[in-house]
Amino acid sequence: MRNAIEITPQLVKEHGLKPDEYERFVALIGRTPTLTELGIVSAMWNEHCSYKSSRLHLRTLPTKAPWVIQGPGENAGVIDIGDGLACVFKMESHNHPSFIEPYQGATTGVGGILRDVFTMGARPIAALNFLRFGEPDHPKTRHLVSGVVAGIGGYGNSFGVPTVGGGMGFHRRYNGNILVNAMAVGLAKTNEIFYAAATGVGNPIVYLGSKTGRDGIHGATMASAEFDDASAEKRPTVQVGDPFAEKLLLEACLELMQSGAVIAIQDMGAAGLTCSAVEMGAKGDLGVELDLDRVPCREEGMTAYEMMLSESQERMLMVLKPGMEAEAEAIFRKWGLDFAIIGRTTDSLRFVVKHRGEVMADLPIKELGDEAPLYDRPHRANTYQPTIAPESVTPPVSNGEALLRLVGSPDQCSKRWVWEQYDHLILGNTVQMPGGDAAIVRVLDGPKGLALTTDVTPRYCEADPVEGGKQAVAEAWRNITAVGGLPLAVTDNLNFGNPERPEVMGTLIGCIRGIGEACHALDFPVVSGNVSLYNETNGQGILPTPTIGGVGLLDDVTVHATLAFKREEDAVVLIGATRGWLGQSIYLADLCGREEGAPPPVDLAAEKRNGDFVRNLIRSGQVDTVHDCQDGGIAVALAEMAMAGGIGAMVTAAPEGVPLHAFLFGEDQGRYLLACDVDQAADILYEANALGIPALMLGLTGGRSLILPGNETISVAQLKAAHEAWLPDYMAGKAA
Amino acid sequence: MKARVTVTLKTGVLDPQGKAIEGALKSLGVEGVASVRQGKVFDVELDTADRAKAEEALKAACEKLLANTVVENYRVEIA
Amino acid sequence: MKARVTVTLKTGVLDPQGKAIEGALKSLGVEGVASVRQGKVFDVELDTADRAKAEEALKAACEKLLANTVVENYRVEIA
Amino acid sequence: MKAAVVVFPGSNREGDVLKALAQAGAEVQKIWHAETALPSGTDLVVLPGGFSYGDYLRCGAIAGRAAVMDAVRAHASRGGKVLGICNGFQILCESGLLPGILMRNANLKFICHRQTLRVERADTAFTRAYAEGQVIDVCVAHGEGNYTADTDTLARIEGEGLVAFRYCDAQGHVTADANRNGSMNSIAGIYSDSLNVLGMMPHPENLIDDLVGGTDGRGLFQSLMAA
Ligand SMILES: Nc1ncnc2c1ncn2[C@@H]1O[C@H](COP(=O)(O)OP(=O)(O)O)[C@@H](O)[C@H]1O
Ligand SMILES: [Mg+2]
Repeated sequence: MRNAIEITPQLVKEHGLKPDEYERFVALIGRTPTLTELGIVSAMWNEHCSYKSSRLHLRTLPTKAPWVIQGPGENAGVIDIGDGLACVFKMESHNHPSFIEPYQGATTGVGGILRDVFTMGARPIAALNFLRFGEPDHPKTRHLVSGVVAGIGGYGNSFGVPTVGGGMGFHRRYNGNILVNAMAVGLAKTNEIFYAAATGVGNPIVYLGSKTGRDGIHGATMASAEFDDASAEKRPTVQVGDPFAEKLLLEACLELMQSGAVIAIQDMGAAGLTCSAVEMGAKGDLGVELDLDRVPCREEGMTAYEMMLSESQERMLMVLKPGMEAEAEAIFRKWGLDFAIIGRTTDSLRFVVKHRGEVMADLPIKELGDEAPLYDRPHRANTYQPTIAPESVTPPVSNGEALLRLVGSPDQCSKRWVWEQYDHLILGNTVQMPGGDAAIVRVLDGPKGLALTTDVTPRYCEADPVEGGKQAVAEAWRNITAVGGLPLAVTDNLNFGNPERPEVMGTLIGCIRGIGEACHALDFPVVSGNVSLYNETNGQGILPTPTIGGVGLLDDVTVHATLAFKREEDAVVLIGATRGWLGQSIYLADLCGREEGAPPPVDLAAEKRNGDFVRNLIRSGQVDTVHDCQDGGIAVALAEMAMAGGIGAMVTAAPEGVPLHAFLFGEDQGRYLLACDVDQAADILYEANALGIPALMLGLTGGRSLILPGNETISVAQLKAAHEAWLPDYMAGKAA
Repeated sequence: MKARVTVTLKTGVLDPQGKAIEGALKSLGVEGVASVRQGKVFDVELDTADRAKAEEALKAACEKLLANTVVENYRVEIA
Repeated sequence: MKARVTVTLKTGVLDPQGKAIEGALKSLGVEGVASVRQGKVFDVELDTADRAKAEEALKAACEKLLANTVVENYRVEIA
Repeated sequence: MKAAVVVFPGSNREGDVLKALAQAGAEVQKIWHAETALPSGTDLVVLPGGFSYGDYLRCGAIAGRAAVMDAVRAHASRGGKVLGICNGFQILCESGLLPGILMRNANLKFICHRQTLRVERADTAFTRAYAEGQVIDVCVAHGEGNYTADTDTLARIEGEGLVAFRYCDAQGHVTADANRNGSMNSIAGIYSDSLNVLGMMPHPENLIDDLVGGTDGRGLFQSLMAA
């Protein structure tokens, strides 16, 4: 092999490899690598593909349950939902690209996760997203919000999948690193799921989809590099999404899978051809030989290095049954997509790349993955914050005023401006659209339904990683429960700063521990996920943000709950214990300007007990109106139920021993608000009592106002005005 | 004063629209078209007579809004 | 052979994009822009050396596809 | 009734309209854009919603010139019924089967929301199951639904009563607020001169189910069955 270019330490550095990592590679292959080989290993061994900082800790997550068909390790997780159907889902981040070019960064993020799902043989039926931006008055924020939201819609709407849920928030710690986490959910037959592992020696390896250009070269490396002010220079790596091509790719792939020609399939995501080809070979204990002269290229004179690292979108790699090439090609031509046989599987366990008759790379295929660096990075448990006594927090002049400010604040305000740009109704199965606790999507023609949600409370994770990790899982579980769903499994997207800093690593480990404990206790295994590290600019890291995407099942989708008050004179019942926990609450942060104290602890046993109780009430048809209490506590939850239903409520109960503002705005976990007729409520209180579940009758629905204890009256119309106004006004340029 | 701003994709950046148009022209039997890349034009009326001011305004418009300089180039012509 | 096709809205046809851009430029503090109208450009590569053929092909392309002649005008320039 | 739903590359609401047609009792069939003939005995041709050819160049422009459109034109000129929904409406305008064009929404954003429409006339093959002036609930999901036509065309459409639906508020008042995409005269759908071709931006096919928003959309498909 020729070394056209000398491999200097500088070049190694530019590839994001640490000197010892490079030494490890040289030792592994016993010679100096070619430039192409250096490119390949830099892609395989970077954080994004190798999980070198997180792998060790991810192993501790519970990933098994009788209904789990495929856990972490494939393109997406797969769970059994009965009737021979499987739900296939995963969440993935596109944070760094979206900061550099918000529209294209978001589109390609959505495109990538949709591909992960249909690569497994599933037809996408829903998409969700979880977004975090810098402070509203940061000069970049508006531009980033409008670009990211337009991009998510632009891709999903054209592809034809309903975007049914997500989350969005603002915080100064995201000023230099926004978060764009996209989740896709698909349906497949349990006996028709496709995997990445190649089988059979000498089988054709086929390239499908769009042509290869110089897009995103070093994208994978960029996604693992900390920003500095020169990052703007990384711009030429921006990839452009083509939802039209993806839609054709979806239809062509599913048609081809039906034909029985597909042995293995892998989408070309981060570090495109390199990662996909190596994964297919390594997982199947086979070698792979590629002839790059056959790769469909969009641009003249592309080098082997460029082809191997290109992140052009809407591309797939498949291993086909020999003899079925012609049939497969016909299907792809019909959909107007490229199809080329670019290599074959071998028994050599080597990854061989040829270009213009020359061998450009010849590497041991399994070691590229298995021998990737694995770090147990030094970590420091962060210093825990003291518990804040409710009495020590000054009450507002007026609870009504405080509530009005909270429902109209950037984080609590209505996100209608966002989800109206997403087609959330296509496919005609959206039973609960954005704005509920969890989205509900009917499965085919029913009777089943899926409950979907994405959650995490970064300020909790910052204050106490373990409790914060637990809370993220508990909140997802609670949101699914609140609509009547049985939580089945999660995908997680761990967004953190620079893992080479012990306090960041400590936070990551703490969150993973909390997630693991909660998933274990709630029987809510992790089946897929993604890690995004180095979300840090000039030494300032983001808030730790382990986003949890939860999936639950409704056996009869017609039996579910929504949060809107539906009738006057309904009793409003609170389930769960209230200590008036104000530490790290929205009240303390937004109204007192104090991001302080320990976050509310999560009692997983109580979570489960309270949630199972509420779910049974919904499933047995006793209640149809449920909302969980989270940011802003009981008060904000009540306001949301009133605004959604256009019906007010009068809250008379105010328990002994808890200051009123702490009772109203405290963020104690494991709580739900229910509304049902008064006789029903009596039974529910009785049942709860018998089971030792804290339950309290708060008051009655009715009228056009929310009346808080102490006769503070605030009209639903006023709440709604404040709630709906902030985001459109902000995006229209009004000062934050 | 009148001006025209032309915004085109940087070379190498994927142009899905251009690709779709090429395909459509072929199937419509239009011969001889090898490739198409799509861009935007903006015909701008300026309410200043001062050329320098105008150029400055247009440059600002391009940088701030009309062009996405991450993937696009722009050109300003003042009539 | 290279050519550029420019497609613009007929005068009188209202242009929501142009209007919105005018507004956006004002709010971005770009001074002196009275009006904006948005159009499209197509940079076309032709695989013929014959000018006449090229013009013919491009005219066909515009009439058949590139311009909606109900609301748009087009102009062809061959480099 | 035999309905043929045309599938273009990038169509994505064909499944939704097939469901609505089947629910109304129609005999449905999908046909690929490359076909040059319609299935024999086709009563209704449907151009479904979606992003045909990615909506690149202009919405519906490329699909409007697809092989199958000659057959659709012939069908229409024979008096056969044609229904274009959303992208289908855009295709009908681009192919010359209906006048005018659909421009970017006034706010330049894709908008997806529930919307009330006023049924302008109930004496056509598409609306006989509704009452004139009836307010129906449908869903809207488009980035380019801003109906635009030159003054003469607009005058003619209005004069000849070819407006099928207008955006209105819940009480049936045609207000500026209810006209979110900025369409001229709040036009949500129009008929061809002989009333056998209907193009509309909103999606009646997504309101056929009590569990998912309601059933106001059914009337359109039931009307076609009665035809
Ligand atoms: N935080 C995590 N928790 C569980 N599984 C994870 C996590 N991060 C990554 N994984 C799993 O590791 C595998 C590789 O992840 P990723 O590189 O994001 O997939 P892809 O290459 O399809 O984008 C996937 O199966 C993913 O589900
Ligand atoms: Mg993948």
